[in-house]
Amino acid sequence: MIRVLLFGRLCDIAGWREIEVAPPPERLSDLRRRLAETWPDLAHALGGPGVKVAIDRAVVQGDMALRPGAEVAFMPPMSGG
Amino acid sequence: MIRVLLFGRLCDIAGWREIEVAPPPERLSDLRRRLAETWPDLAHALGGPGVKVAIDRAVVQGDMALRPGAEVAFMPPMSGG
Amino acid sequence: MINLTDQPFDPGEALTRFAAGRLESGAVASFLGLARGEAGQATALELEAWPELTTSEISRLVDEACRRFSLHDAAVIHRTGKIAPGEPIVLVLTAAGHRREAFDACDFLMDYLKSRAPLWKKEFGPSGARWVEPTERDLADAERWRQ
Amino acid sequence: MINLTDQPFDPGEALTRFAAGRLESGAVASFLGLARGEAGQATALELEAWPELTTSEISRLVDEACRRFSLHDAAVIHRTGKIAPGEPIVLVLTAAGHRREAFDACDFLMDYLKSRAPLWKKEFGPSGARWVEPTERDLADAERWRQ
Repeated sequence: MIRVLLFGRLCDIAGWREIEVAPPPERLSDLRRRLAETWPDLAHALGGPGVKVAIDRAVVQGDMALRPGAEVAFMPPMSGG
Repeated sequence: MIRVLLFGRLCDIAGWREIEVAPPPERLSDLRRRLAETWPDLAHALGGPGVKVAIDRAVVQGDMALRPGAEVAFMPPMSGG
Repeated sequence: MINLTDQPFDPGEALTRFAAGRLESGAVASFLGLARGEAGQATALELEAWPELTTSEISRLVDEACRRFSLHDAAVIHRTGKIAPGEPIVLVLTAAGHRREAFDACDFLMDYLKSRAPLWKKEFGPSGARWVEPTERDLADAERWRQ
Repeated sequence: MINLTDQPFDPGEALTRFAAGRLESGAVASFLGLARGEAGQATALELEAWPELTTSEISRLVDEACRRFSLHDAAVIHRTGKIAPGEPIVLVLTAAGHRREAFDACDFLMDYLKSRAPLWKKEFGPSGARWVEPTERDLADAERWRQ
């Protein structure tokens, strides 16, 4: 099982903030494909400019492997202050 | 009569903050000479770097004429804040 | 001190407390961000955080600012949740020996909070809601500090 | 609002009052200058003003800052007389639509107050008193704003 978290506009697009995906996809690209089957708009937005990915709370780049139980967060451009 | 005001370290050097000089000197250079007769240390300090002169609350440069009743202020380098 | 709060806060109380008893910090700079009404076009803001991460990320930024600008201290208070026009969103406080370091650190922290802290801002108005993203200027401002 | 006072003031109270009810100013920057103890080498400061002129000169500077940085508002509180280490000497507050203008105006006002406002600062210590004059850095900082 993989835990997926969305923030900002990504929640609005998906209609959820957090889900569990099982059986666990092996890589980030597998997870993206799996999400695209049910939420094509979300999958499109996840590929948009400035969307960062954090695995287990560390920002990563590229097609990382996912350990079972991993937490994957998709973060659109940040705008505090 | 001319009113003379001193600020900051100039007061400490002269030992006063305000005096009246009569009969009124005609020019700033006359006033400086008059002050030098009694307070040579002050006259020296008045010529030091960064000392500004205001006549009737407007900063002036050069050897200005003084109207009778004028207020002449000598201001060492400013340091607020 | 980092404080992420969903309650309104009094910026002045925080400034007075931050400045009290500092015998060697000649300089305290602060920046207070307020929610703008945009002449009625913004009726509220909503700030979303990732609580487990937002505080620690801001804390990391504050530590970096302290090192980089030789600060004596720094603090950030950041609102989350719904915020009405005129209410404080963020307060950054920096204390240093001299003003240049205090100013620069405050500026640096704001630029980073605007574009790199895990916070997402939604603006509500008469014609609906929109997510705010960093402007070109925000991104350019943050780039200034790249070493 | 310019306030020259020989009484201690609460900087936070001034900030909260300054920021209250601003529906269109997204940015409030402030700078608070505190008297430094210099590890026991400074036991007090004394700030001398020329009351008839100091307020009007600071007021002129504030007007210039408002024009130059498109400020919505600005305020300066400046202590005079004897000031103990840790006590506030000066508070500059600026309000603008966006942070760059608020920061720059605050910075500008401090640079000018340090070197061009009719105020004279004497520092008292265990080995006597000395008049403080603007440092090379203060003078260079003020030069940055020459247009």
